Amino acid sequence: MAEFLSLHDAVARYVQDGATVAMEGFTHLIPFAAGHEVIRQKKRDLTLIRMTPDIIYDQLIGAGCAKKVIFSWGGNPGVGSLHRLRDAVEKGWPHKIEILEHSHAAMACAFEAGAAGLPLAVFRGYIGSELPSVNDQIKFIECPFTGERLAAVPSVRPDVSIVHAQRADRQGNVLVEGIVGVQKEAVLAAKHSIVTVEEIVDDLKAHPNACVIPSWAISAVAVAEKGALPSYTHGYYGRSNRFYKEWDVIARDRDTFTQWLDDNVYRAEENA
Amino acid sequence: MAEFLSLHDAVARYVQDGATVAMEGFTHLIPFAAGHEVIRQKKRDLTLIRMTPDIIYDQLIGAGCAKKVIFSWGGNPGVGSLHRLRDAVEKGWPHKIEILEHSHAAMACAFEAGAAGLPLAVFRGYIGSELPSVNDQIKFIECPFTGERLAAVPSVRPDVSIVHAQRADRQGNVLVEGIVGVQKEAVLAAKHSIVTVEEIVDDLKAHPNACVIPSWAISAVAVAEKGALPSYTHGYYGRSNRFYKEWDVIARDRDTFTQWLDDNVYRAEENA
Amino acid sequence: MSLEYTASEMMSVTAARALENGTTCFVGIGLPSEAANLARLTHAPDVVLIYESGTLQTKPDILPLSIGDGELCESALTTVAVPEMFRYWLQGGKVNVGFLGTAQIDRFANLNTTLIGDYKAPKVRLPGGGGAPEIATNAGEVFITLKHSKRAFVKDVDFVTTLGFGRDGKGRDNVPNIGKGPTRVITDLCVMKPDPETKELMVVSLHPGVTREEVMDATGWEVRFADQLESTPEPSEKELEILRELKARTERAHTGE
Amino acid sequence: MSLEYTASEMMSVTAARALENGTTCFVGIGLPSEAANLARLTHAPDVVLIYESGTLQTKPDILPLSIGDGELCESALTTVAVPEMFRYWLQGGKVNVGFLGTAQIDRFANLNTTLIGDYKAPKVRLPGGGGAPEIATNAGEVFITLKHSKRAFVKDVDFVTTLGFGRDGKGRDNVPNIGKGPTRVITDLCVMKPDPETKELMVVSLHPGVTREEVMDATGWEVRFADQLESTPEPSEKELEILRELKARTERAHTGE
Repeated sequence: MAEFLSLHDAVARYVQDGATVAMEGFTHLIPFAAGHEVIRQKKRDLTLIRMTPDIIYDQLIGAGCAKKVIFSWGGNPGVGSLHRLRDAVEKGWPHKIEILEHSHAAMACAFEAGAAGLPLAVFRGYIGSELPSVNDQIKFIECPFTGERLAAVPSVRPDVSIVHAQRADRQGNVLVEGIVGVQKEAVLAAKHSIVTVEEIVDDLKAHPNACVIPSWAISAVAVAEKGALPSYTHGYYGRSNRFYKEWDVIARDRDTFTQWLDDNVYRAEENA
Repeated sequence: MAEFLSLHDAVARYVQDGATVAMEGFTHLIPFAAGHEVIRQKKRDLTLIRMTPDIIYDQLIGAGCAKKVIFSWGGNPGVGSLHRLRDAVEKGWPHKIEILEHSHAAMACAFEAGAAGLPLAVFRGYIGSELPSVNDQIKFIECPFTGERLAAVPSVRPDVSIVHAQRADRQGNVLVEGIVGVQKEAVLAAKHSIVTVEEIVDDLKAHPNACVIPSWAISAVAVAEKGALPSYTHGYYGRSNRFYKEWDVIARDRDTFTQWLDDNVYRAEENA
Repeated sequence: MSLEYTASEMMSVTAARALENGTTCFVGIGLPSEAANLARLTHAPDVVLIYESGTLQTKPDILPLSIGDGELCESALTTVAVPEMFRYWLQGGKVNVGFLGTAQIDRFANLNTTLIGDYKAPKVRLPGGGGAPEIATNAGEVFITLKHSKRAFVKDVDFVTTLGFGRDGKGRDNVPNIGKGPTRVITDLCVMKPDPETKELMVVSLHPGVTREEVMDATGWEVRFADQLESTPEPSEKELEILRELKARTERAHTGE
Repeated sequence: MSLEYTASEMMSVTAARALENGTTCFVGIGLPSEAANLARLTHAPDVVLIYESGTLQTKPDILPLSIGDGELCESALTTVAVPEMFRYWLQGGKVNVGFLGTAQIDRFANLNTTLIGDYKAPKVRLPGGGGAPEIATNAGEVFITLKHSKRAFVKDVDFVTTLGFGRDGKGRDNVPNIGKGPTRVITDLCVMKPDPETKELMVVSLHPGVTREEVMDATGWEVRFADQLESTPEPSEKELEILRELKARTERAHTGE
């Protein structure tokens, strides 16, 4: 059964220095509040996994939390580069980070395989791509029935996955709705999981085949109202496309970024 | 785009003698009306695939439509044996049929792999089971990352899949709700597909993550009101558990069965 | 105590008691389903029941006749596709206990639901494996419940559909990512557990009024009894009442259309 | 005709026209998304648009800024999980056309969205592969649209993120279960198609007012022109009007909160 914890306590308990962490959300439902809590608690040497590391991972990287990033598309969606990611990769600020990159299909299958308890994902991929030459975790197997050569990647099995969702009921069962991404897979694949939600309700009011993650498959549920902003929560609030555009300016410069972090993340703790 | 056809025309066009056919429905939404149409049209030498061949396959086998059955659990759920299946396997009536049997996990993964366009499914299965000794389609592969031995089976890719669903909209998009089984996978894995529905509506009224099969992934949609009886359609009518129990008596004896078939399937054509 | 109850009721109550509150249980149809729901309605209100039809955390008011009755979906937390059920929930390691029935079981708790006789020319063709082969290996542990008889309890099953501990008792040794396997077998006569060393099933508890001879007569091998043989506690009045109501509700529902 | 339009508009309209009505198109964000939605709002009302965020058959009223804007889900037939999107819908062979943008493209239509320079010490780190590597191989065929420049159109890409026809033009030969690959590239200057034999991209159509020299100057290899070089038809008034309205609606929506 999921335990109801404050976001502070959930992050303190489950995100250890050196851990492999997946904060998921495919544009939608990105767990910004939880990411900021990880920054505030100055977690270090994290291996950050995420299909689309957007500005939350840019912030974590710039804040010095990351040792390694495993990803398949690292940009500010519709805007451009992740300047903090680039600065770390290209110039080693605040320190050098390792990257391991995949395609979306590979990572989506790797999350699926992780949720399915398998050590590997098999798919038809990476044909003609040079990514296998820079990622030694991409291998190929031969189908024993047809002889076809298929790609294989290790499944994703994070120490802890963190996702945001619409709501939980009082037992800690969680409803995810809209663009569900790989969030359920991330939770099921992980040793521990934290789900932040907009609210706790008496009844999820879910339809028969809704994406509901049962309480007993989650470690901790924490309320984080507007916890996905500047990303969005379907049915609650929209995406701040404006902030995503502004981020391009904020993140371009180390000082502006550091100032922003001070004002909006570190100092937010004092008000919490 | 799916074509709207009568059930007669859909079966006549897409179910060829000798075809590999998957009629799916995991207890719920079993396409009985379509199965009866296949019997009436005297299709022969079919390879019938289905996780849980229950009494619709018993009827098809007894009527002489089947050459081979690929399955993972062949019984009358909660009641007992499929007497027509047993009579064919044990005594060759009306003719000998071949069987190829799997476990549910294997077939569920094989349908998934078929929908995913893969030649094989990889899963952790058949450990210690003697099924691999009687099914040469079960192989084992070694994970290139961990060395773990995992089971592999060929994906399911039927010539035609037939499923029943709640409703279609006027474009032929189909909503499946409740116990969805492997129906979507069966449709996506097949070269052709027939979906029977209770009704055609203006608006599916589906929630954002509903199990909707788009029109362009279906060959034909046919209206078959109460098309799942004696199975059931969530939201429309319940399961006739009584008929499932009665079937045990009907199917036990060749003559009773033949009479039932005449009265309830062959003659039903005349009334159609 | 002088409660009246049948051997079947004794079996169901004992099987139900095996399930601890809060356990996540992958439920087979028939006797396991009866026991699991009785557990839920008595001492284990928070037991989580999963059926292979895709129904997660279901709370049926009546026992399902089939593994996919509408009742299971309507009372479930949510219902997932069958591939997801086997991949994420069973193989993904979310199931503590797999609760199975069987047609045949042998001394190493291997299960046969495939056929009696020879595979090429079966005397009796049974329904087949269904979910059992992977439930038995992917669940944390396995409970088995069935009626005791010499036809069912054989020295060696005709066919190992589903692994207990293999034909030599070593079938799980050194296999990675495998569950503990059958940890108890509950019948209408007794409770059996595998010997920690040899994995051969032995009787650990006799139901009230049952003799060793009765068990030996109903078992197809020279069955051993634990040194500390226990007497299975009787059903309580409340358990019997709830079980009987459940079965009566079920009977009423299933004889209607 | 003396309509006023920009080179960008010419590119979008030409890219849109490439999509036939009824096509199922896996849409990349940015220029492909603009073109695909313009197609849907003009000559191809039944084009089916799929975005990798899981949104199936979506009909956004404004162009999404990201691949997962709420608008895409709200106007979709249904939204599936991302693993399903890549497994069932893309790899499962349901996509006729993959519509991609890119940072770099070479003469064999290989795409680079990984980096400029050396992998270990990149000059510019780009976002990475995303969905493109498997869209390009699993879709029936691939359309590519991007602005023409010498930086983008290079003889050999620094890194093959996504297969066009390989570094020698033979990258798809004898590969089972692979799509046709890039069949056209639409830029702000021209339309290119692979030579049927060598697979090298050649110019098949020049946009109105564009000279061969302009294309040559903006292309990083000695680009060839088809013998039957065509002139791309101009945008219609209606296409321009619909495109401009779409972009204005989008701009208004994205500058709000």
